[in-house]
Amino acid sequence: MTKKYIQDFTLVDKRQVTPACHLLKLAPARGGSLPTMLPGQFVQVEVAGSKTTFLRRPISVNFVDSCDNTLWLLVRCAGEGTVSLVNNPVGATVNLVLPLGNGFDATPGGRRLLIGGGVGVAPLLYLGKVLRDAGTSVTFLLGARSAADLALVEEFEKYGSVCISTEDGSRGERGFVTMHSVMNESFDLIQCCGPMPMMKAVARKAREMGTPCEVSLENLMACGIGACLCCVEDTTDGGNVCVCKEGPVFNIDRLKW
Amino acid sequence: MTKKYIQDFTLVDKRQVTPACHLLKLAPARGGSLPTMLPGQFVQVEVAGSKTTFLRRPISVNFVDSCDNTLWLLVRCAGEGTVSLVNNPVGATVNLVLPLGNGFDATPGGRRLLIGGGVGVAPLLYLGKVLRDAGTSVTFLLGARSAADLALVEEFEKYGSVCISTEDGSRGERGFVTMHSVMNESFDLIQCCGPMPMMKAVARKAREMGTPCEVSLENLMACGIGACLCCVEDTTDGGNVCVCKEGPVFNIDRLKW
Amino acid sequence: MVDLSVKIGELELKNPVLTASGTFGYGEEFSDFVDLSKLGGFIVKGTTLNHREGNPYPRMVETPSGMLNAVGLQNKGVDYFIEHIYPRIKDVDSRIIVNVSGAQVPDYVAVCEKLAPLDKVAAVEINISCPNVKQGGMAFGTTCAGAESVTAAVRKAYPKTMIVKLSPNVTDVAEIARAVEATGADAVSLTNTFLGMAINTETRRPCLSTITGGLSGPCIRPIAVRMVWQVAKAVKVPVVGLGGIMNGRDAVEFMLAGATAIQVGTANFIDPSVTGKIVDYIEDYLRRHGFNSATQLIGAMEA
Amino acid sequence: MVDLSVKIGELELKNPVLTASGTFGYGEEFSDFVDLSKLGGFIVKGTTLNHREGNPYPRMVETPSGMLNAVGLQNKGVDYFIEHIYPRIKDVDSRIIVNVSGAQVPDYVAVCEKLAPLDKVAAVEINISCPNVKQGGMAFGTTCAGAESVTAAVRKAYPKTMIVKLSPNVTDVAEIARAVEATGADAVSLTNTFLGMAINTETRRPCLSTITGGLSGPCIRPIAVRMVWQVAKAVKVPVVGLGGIMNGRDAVEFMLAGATAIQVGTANFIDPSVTGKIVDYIEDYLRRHGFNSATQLIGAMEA
Repeated sequence: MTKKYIQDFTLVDKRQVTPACHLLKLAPARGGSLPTMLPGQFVQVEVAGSKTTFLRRPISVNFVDSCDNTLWLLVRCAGEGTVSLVNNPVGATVNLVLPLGNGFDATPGGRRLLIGGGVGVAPLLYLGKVLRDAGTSVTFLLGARSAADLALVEEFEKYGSVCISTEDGSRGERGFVTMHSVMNESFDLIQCCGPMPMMKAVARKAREMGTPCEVSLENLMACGIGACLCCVEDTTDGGNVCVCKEGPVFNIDRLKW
Repeated sequence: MTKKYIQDFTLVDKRQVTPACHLLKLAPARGGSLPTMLPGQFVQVEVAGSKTTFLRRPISVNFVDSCDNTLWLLVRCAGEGTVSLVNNPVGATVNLVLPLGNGFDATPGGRRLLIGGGVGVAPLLYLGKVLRDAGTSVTFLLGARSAADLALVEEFEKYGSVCISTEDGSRGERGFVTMHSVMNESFDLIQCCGPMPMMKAVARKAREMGTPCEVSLENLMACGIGACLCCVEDTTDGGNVCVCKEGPVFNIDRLKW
Repeated sequence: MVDLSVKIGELELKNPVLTASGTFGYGEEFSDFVDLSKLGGFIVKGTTLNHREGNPYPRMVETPSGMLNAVGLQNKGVDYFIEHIYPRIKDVDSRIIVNVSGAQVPDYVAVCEKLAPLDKVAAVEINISCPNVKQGGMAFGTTCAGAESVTAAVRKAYPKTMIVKLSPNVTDVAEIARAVEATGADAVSLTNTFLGMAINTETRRPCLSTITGGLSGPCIRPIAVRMVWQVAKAVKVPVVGLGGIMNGRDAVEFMLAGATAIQVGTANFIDPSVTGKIVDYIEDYLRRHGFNSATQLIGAMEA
Repeated sequence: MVDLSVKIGELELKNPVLTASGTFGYGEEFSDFVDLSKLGGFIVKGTTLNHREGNPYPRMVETPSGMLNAVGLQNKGVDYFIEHIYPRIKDVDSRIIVNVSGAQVPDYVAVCEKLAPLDKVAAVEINISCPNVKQGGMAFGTTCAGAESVTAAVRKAYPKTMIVKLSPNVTDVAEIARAVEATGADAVSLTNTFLGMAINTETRRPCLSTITGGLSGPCIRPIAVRMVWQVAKAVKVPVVGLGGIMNGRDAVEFMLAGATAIQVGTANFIDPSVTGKIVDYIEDYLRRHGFNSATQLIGAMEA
């Protein structure tokens, strides 16, 4: 298990990448190198400037840029907490608890299909990078409502071949990711993050194809470190387990859907 | 009674004037002229960006600049609410309820001594301006711990003669305002705003000298418009009255101190 | 076209939005900020038989997402209200409800008898839950016997709509609600404030002159919503919900929990124009969700 | 040199800072953030006779300055604790207190009998106030008779320090406190969470799978401080105060109100290192205010 830290970061760069999503780049406020983080892990972000936000907000690790020592977070404005977070000016201090959770299977080898939907594409960028660096062939399948909602496509292209599905057909193939032609190819492992209905559809498809599949859950959580037992998922083997600790990534064989 | 408004303002200028105080200049967010405000009235400022601040913060009208259509607020960082308020960047929107309270006696004529201590000097600037414009001779007596804590002296000098007391003698006469030599001169009305001990000392002195005296109270308040009955002062004539509505300015004859 | 009107016993309200006693003065204080005729009604502050000076200053302290108050029913008494205040407010095109408090049962009765003849006072809200007075107040509201004694006596003396305001500082609020329903209340309103306190750790002194006070604001809303839900299941009379309603969403939450009408309290201190916005929100909410009447929201939570 | 130590009955704590059950796991989850040996002690999560799966998801919703939870005492049972968890944590240089829950009195007794032989379990905290279980839990904590039945039975079976954790969902918490003191409690801790609920107004469904849950966080601190103050005046045994303590100032506030020790709960979710900071704050506070012992703070509010 990776060591956890509570640490101040400085917001060094901020960019809106889709109508709903902002990319935040954070560097350790007191310098020093970033903690070791695994693809699929997440951080708990403190939201200082919002009257109505009490708890931290869990945000998955989008990318770890060892060149400029920054942690990337792709943040979707979902409520007052995340809005207040992306409204931080560059230079602001943001407190994080990190890294949290288990992460995706990043063992090299085989053909990988990484499927992301909406802001769910976030953790797949770092995963793809780590896999590609280890010589594993990576195919990304990115889904969104329309072309404008696709985040960081140019970044994904650096680490693998990119397939795209949009519901309105404005880019890539029209329809849901599960309807994309690449789903007919064979893969050794599918790793997926996105809206629940999409992940369930992907899980169904993976079972049909007999392809192993991991999904990243985002159950509502308070602590993020396995103490409050609020974010539980009912598993086939362990009953209610903490998504923040035994997850957020689960092999679909452990899930009851 | 002046008509009250709830209105968005834009922070157009911000300047730290003492180690503890910032001067904020606000203009109506949607343009238009400022509401009519009387010297000694106050505004209720909404604090948006602080987790721990629930209520508005009452801040007295420091100055109304009809030339550039700005309302000046002199804000002392006293807690998380006021700190969050002064941390607003220029351009930020600030919601105000205004103007509130009765204000000082601004009837022209006679010799006035306006005594302010610390951030309490704030309402005296606009009062002095209004009196001077009406041809009334104004003497300011400004008190502070030391020279560095004196706010806006150059502004006060525009509207009357300025006397200064500092506790450490670093500027003007050493000691408390009540020890200042100008207190030996005769005035028709003393108008005072500052820390409670100072106002009580001034009131005592005024009674000795038989000079009429008004003080501006800052009892803790919630609504600012006479609804919650939290900010009451026990008066000789009316029992518990709302400082936010019948005050904040009281003739010392009405007070039980 | 959606119908916002609701009924509290015999009393028809143009919409479910009322103002909570002690947070809206006599309405006049808010006329610069909100069109009073837009409100379902307003509940004027706690009125007693005789003039009361209330508690000494300090009476208020800010708390996380709320505030403690210890005003102690400061008011000039019912006769002053009838002679000086009622004439000023009686022509407002909205419902006027008077909140009534007393130290003993006969006080409540006497005040209600004096109010009964006033045409434009549509109802009384009997406060058996004020945490800030030594005698009476909450004492009546924390036992069934106490609640019944006040309710039964006022019922005999007051013919119009009687709402009884319940205290949240009890083990079983549904039991108290059933008791006042059985003794003649036309409706119950809840919750009043929660008994709380705060200490200034630097001076080591209590923040309030009375040590304890009443906690209000969004901080206690989850408890108030739960109590409204429990009471709405326990009684047949309408429930008026309040406790930390800051906006239209919160108002709808109380109605879904079972409230027929709602009261806006502490929020008036932060946005004096909020009540009008809440009326607009409810109308818009009904449209968005395909309802044609506010009454369809009452208890519409799908458990 | 200030002395931070306090005593809960026979139990000496190196300082007054404990962690609240269900918010600090078994301590291990926090070892990356705080030196456990710095704490007065930690209270491990609610332990029952048998394994419990707890309530279905969703179990949590954020509220103004707080949160509602409906975990429902998920735990692997006392035997699993003794075999697998106790060996891992027993050598921590701090006090281990086990929170015990049950559906019936014999459950509490059986769990405490199994815990009694464990050298490093310094005390039990008897939870008669869990709002999130159907049987037992809060049912015992809301009547004197219920509270007495559990306390008396456990007292016979458990020789070491017994703390009884009280429910705030009552009319008169002091009365319950006196009842458990009279039946053998060495200390009382309060408050457990407040029964609350929240509704998603867009889906019109409750936010929690169980509809109601326990409200915690700074939102309820003023009520908890008031209850601690009332109980500290009513009983002679030590009072352990909790309810929305977010920082050192809040901890001091509870001690001034009468608490001998305090528990940090929900704050651990927001700053997992907060407990260490609170210990430092108390030490600094004592210095600043010229005290030489933490015991001087207990009930030191000057009314």
